[in-house]
Amino acid sequence: MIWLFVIGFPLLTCCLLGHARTRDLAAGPGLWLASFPALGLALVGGGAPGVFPALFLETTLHFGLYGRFFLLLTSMLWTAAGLFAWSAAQSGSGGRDQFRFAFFFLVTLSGNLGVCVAQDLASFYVFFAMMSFAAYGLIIHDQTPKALHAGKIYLIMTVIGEVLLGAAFFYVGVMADSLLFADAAQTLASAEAGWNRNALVFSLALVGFGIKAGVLGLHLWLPLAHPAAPTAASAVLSGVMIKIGLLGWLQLFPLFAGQESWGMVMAWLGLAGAVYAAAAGFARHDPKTILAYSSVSQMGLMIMAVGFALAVGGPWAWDGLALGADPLLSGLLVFVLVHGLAKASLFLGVGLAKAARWSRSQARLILVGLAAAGLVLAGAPFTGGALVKQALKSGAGQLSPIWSDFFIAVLPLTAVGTTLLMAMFLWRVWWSMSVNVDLPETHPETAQDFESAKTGLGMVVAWGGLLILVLGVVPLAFLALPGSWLGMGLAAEGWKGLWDGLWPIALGLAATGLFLRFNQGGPEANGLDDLVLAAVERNAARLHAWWWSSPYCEPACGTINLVAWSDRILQSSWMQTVPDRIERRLLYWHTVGVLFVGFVLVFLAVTWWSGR
Amino acid sequence: MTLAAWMILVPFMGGVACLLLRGRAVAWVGLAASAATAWTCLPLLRHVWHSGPVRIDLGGWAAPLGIGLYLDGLGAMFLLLTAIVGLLVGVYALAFFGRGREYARMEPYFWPVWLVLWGGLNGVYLSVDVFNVYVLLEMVGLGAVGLTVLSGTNDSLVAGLRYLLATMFGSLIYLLGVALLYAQTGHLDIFLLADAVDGSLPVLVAFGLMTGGLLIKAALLPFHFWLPPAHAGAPAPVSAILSGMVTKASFFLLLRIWFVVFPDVTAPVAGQLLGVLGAAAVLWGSLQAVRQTRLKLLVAYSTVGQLGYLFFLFALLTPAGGEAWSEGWASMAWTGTVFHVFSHGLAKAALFMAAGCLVLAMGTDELAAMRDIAGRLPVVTFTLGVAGVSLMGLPPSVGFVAKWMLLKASLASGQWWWAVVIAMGGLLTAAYVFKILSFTFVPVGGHDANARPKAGPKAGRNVDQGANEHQGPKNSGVPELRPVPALMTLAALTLAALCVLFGFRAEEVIALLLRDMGLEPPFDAVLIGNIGGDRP
Amino acid sequence: MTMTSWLPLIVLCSSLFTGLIIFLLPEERSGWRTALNMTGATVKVVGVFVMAWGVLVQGAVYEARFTMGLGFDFVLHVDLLSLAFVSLSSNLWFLTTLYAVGYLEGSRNRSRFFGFFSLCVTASTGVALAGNLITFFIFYEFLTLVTYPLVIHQGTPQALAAGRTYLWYAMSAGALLFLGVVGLQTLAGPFDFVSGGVLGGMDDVGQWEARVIFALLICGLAVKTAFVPLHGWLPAAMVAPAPVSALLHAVAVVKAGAFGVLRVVQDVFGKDFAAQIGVLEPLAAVVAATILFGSLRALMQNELKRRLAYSTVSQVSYIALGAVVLGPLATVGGLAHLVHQGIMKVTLFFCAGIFAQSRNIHRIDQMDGLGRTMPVTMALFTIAALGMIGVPPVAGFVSKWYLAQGGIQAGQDWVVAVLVLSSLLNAAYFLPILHRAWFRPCSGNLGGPGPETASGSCGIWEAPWMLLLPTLATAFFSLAAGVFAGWEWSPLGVAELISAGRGAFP
Amino acid sequence: MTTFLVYSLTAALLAGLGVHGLITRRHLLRQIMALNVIAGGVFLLLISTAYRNQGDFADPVPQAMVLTGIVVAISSTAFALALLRRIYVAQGQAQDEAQDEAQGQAQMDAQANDVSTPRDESTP
Repeated sequence: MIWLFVIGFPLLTCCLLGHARTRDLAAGPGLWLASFPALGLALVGGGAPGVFPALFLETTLHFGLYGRFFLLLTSMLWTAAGLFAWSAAQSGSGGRDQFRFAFFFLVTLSGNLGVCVAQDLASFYVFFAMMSFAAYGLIIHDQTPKALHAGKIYLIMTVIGEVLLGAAFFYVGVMADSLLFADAAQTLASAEAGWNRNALVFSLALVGFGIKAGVLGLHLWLPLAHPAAPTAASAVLSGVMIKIGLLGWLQLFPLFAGQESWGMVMAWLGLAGAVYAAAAGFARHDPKTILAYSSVSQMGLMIMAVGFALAVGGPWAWDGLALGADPLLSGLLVFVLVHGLAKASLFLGVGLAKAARWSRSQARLILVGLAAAGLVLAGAPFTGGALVKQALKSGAGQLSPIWSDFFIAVLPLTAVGTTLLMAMFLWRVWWSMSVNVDLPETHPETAQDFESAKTGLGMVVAWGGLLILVLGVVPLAFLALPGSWLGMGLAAEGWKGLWDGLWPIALGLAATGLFLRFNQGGPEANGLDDLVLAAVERNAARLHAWWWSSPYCEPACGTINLVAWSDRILQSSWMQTVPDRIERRLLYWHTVGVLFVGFVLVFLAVTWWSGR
Repeated sequence: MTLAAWMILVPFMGGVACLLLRGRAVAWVGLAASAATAWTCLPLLRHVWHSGPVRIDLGGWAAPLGIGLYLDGLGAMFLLLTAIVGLLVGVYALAFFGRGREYARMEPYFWPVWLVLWGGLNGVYLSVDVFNVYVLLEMVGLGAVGLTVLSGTNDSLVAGLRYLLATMFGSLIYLLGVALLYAQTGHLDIFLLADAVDGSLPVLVAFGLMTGGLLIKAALLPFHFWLPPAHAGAPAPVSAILSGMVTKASFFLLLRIWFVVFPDVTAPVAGQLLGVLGAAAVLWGSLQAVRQTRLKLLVAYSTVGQLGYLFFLFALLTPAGGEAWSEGWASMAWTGTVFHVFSHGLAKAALFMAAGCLVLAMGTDELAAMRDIAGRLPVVTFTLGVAGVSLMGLPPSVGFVAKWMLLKASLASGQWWWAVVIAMGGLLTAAYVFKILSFTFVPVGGHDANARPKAGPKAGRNVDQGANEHQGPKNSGVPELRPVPALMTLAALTLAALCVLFGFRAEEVIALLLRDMGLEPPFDAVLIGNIGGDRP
Repeated sequence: MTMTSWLPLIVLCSSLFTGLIIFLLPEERSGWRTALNMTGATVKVVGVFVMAWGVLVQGAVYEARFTMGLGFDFVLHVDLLSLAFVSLSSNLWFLTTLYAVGYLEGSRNRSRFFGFFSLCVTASTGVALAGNLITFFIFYEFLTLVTYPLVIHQGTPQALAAGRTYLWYAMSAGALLFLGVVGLQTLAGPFDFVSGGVLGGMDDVGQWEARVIFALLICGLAVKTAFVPLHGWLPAAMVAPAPVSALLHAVAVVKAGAFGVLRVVQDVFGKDFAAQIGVLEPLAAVVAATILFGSLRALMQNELKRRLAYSTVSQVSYIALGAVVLGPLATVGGLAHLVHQGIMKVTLFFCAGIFAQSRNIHRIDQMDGLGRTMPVTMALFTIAALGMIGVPPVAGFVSKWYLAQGGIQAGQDWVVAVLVLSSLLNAAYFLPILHRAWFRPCSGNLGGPGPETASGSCGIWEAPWMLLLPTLATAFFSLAAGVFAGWEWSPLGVAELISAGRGAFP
Repeated sequence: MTTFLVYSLTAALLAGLGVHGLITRRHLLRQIMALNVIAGGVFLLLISTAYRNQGDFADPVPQAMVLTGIVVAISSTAFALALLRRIYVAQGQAQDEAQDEAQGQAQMDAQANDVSTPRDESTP
């Protein structure tokens, strides 16, 4: 029951919203208290798996391989985001409709927690959908035109993703004859080459989770939704929720089973996403948009890592896989952790920065904090980021030789991109803080709220806490577990490692400098994303218009209109006149008489004839 | 079993008694005679049920000279139908003619004529003598015409005279056939005739003439010219009598002629010919009914259509001559037809009686005037609905049983085309029944008289007319309905309810009907009663 | 007759007699009428509950059989399939009656309305309990008859035109069905429904005859099931009062058609035999077309009830999909959807009725900000709408899950494609409504002044409890049916039992 | 050519004549008369059957039948004439189908067929 309690606790909190008296409690401290049980569970450990046969389609809730880890991340980030949101609301900068916000916040949280521990397809799907759909309410919370547009795109893509994911799950469920992720992955592991159901499942799941995870081409909603959502929501969106797509892959796909083709597809997709997002994002003006692109870019790297894990045929049976046994997998998880914390702290930092007018020193402090988090992302030495890079490199090393060399060569370049994004981000934040322009797209009322806002302590605490975690967690872990590969990863390469970590950052900074030198204050250009999106929308509108004006849209289209038929017959001029005329004729004696005589004669004739 | 004779005598005596009386006593005596006749029917029915067909020779004179009476299951069914409808029509008429001066004037004429007619009907069902049948048919015909012209309006007089000429003509043609037959065989008793007929020309001509004459009286399609005006123009109880019972007498006789007297000379093609006419009647009559705008005319044309179903029997049973009788579907066809007679008799009488209630209440039988009848006269509308259901052949009703049997028979015998006609006829029937019903639902308030119906369908057009009319001067006051006596409504409702109830008790009817005919039981079901009473 | 044969009759008659007595009640005795209605409904629910307990727990066989003397018996038989349907109809009758009492407060001709309402439920109960095709047909036609007065209840020209459309379709179909039933009986003799089909075991049924009869039967059922070229009556029938629409869509008419398709395919022909004579593929094509086309049409409607109607067209075919797809999981999905669709759609119509009744809102573009003024109603609407899309954890996703898996199981992958497309379309026509209601500001531009509320007011104004309570119950059921789908006696659980063949006719 | 044949042929002729009259004449009185002609034919045939078997005595049954038939025919005719009179009094003419014309339902048809019945023919 503990499992259900943990997942359901936010929903219970949510129920408090229904009553006027308890409402403020739920929409206030409830936001950050709601994830406490989950945090506790992730830290303490859950015990026996919870099997609930009556719930959904036989629900199994447990940590599994990754659950505890994701639950930890989720609960931490949501606690921080809840704290931030509460504090923002307290200080009046939370925007309007805090009860609605709280509702969607809590429901999304519940779904997110559930996804982390769901061990079977059905419940995973349920929680996944709960999370995805409720997040819509968060994204469009501010109700600016931009937010609504972002919400629309998000909703459409989410629905498509959900449906495709559902299809993938349907297939897996039948193929494995079980709804457990473990069985599903085992079934997929025995895949043969060529286009078959396994391939279908792969592609469906790739797209289905890919929309959530921001695979290149499916990431269109991300740069729109993250800036539009309230800060706390952006933090969890970018910090945790997009990682759930990753979790799905990890759970569903047979890792280390040597599915090289699919692995390479994912690796390439990831790499392309990482490069593209860096290129597309750095010139943006809204810092949150840059962060969103950075998320896409970082997710690209994680996807690449998943691709590696898929492609590599491990020496161990996959069910013997344990956390920490393989540097690639563990590195990926650390990546998730580091990126989640760092990105959340970056978003919260932006929110903090925008929340009020800061004095110059305070602004500097914020900026330093943001820069530190940025550095972690960029993989500066002795941070989690460096560790991640190391792990990725080792993962690439396990590939077949051609691929391995290529990826190892390319990997540092992604760090350049990340640095570029981060540096541009910092610049934009600094600029916005110093120039102090109101963000044009905020709702006027929201902007007014901002005007009168004070900064809450909770916002600072939330941000600071996350920052500390980002900076401190990996070195701490290194200190705590010197013997693990963590330690080896950080320590083994020495000065060369330091150099490897530093030169991409330097390169990135140089690129930033160059860009700003030549293009400072230039207008924000539409990126490829916007163009694609605009084209799609235009065509959709055209299709819509065509459809509405087409004959297929007429009410009678597609029906066999019996009434119209009958009317056509009964109202026809023939029917109006002829039967009457005939009937009138039939009323005459002579007509009837002739018919009668004729009838008798015919009757006699046939009787006579057949009697012969 | 002199009871059989009483079946004829009781109504006759009642009629004579009615002639001698004055005032409301006529009605009460008439009703008492009706009840007595219906009551007499019961022991007779029980007798036939228990010990098979009855044959009596009046006065002890045997066949060639005396007048013989014969009652088998088939005749018993017709007697029963007449008794039920007759009694309820009597009840209805008691209330109907009690209303106002115009109706009260007819009362002293109605009862004697009706009772004599009833006696004639019973006689037709009981008689075995083809000439006596002629006399009785004439009696029925004269009575029917007398009832038709009861209201004395110009239209009804013209319709009545036309009816009289038609029925006289039919009878004379029939008599011509009888004369030929007698000239050839020297017999009048149907059973003696059955043994005596051969394939000679005079016999065939006699057969053709008798069939033709009876068809005119039975109003099969091209010969229905007298029916709609007569049925529509008569007062309600009379229409019920004419439509529910009188047309059935000629049909009954046709059955006797075809399947008792001439079974050996009937040609399959001739049977098909009747079937085709029946099919045409079904389609044409129903189509005409759909096109009517007056309630009583609609119901009258519906009679033309419904009578058509009866003639499928001739097509179904003649193909293999005598052999067809041993097939399972022969008995299905029989029961289907008899059930249809029942269904139509009960339902049509109920419809006419309900229509009478409406005419009484509204003062007109225009369909367009029937606004919000469903709200103001719910029981009458309900009666219309239930009777309509039976006509359509929808469950649960006796009409459904009839259609079920007819369909099965036509499919089982391989003559599937009748099945198609039956299905289409059902649709057309639904069209006119629901045409009536939909008018009853138009609200009086006309709260959206301005709203145009979307399509321009017929019902829409009619509704539109109603709406336009409504916008006119009538808008201020909805015409008040005159009160309808509860007894009338109740009688109609009872008939309608019987339509439903008979649908559930088919087994006994089948048993009664079939065992006297030497037909195979159509199903494995165990038939009730002792099968195989002695046949004469 | 023992209790086991009385009980189906009691369940049937609880609404029949109620209806007949209500006809006789004067218009103004609304208290009596309500009491009578609720008594009848309670008796029915209790009766069904007892039967369910008997069948599921004790393995009892409830059967009432009367010889008609026409070559067939009138059979009421309780198996699991009928149990599922009858419990749906009895429970929803209870709730819908409650709702209708509130909805029609003070309107005219209520005796007539409730009388036919009860008869309608009688007919659908009969359809559910029918133990053979002929009994089924009898009640099926009875259903047509008693629904007609409900459709034209308001007597407006639109209502009359709708009634006429309904009749044309239903009657034509009835004629075909009649031919089919008679033909089948002529071919195969009388038989009861048998799980797994009857015809497969008969040698003397030729393939072509079987095909023709299958076509006749399915065409006859297609109108009520609203298969695509024959669905025209359903949106037209939307002019009826909301409880009627709810009843039409969720319990009675459409369901009866879908139920009939299930019976014909599974219990008369048997899936295997039907597949063997090759009639399932055309039917499957029709079903798939209906699912997609219904959704597409729904997308084009601006009137709320019409959109819901087209949604029904689409959703009901899921049930038929369960019948035509060979995999046993699909059967389970179809059966579960029979119940799921019922409770979800009834919720939607209840809500639409509340909107129309209390705020005079009929069109979707009038629904801006409705979530603020009627939060509870709108929340219930949302639950049901999400369920229709198939968003978990509302019931709809369970049926889709099983249907798709069944399709995959049988190697009919197109089922997945159809479901995917249909879900997308469902989302496309339901989500904008939800967006409008919840996220747009209240425009105050309502369809007109509601009966008891000032026009343009954006204050919270909820419906009276008589309307809200049934809606709440059905929404709760639809949520619970999804959340507790794995429970043994949930709709899904029962569907699995049925599919496994337990409780089939002995 | 036997006597019987002569009688029966005459009877047939009479009946045929009657039928022709009935269906071509539009005046009601003539139609009634035509029916009586048919009746005459039928009775002729019936009475002729009395000697058909060349026996010593005439068969009494046909005679009884003819007597009964005549009674029936007379009463029917009387009834018809009474009705006719009422109709004439009521509408001033005695044509059934003229009714249609007056209502304008069948002018075209009627004109085509109305040659044989002059309108001014009066009734008793």
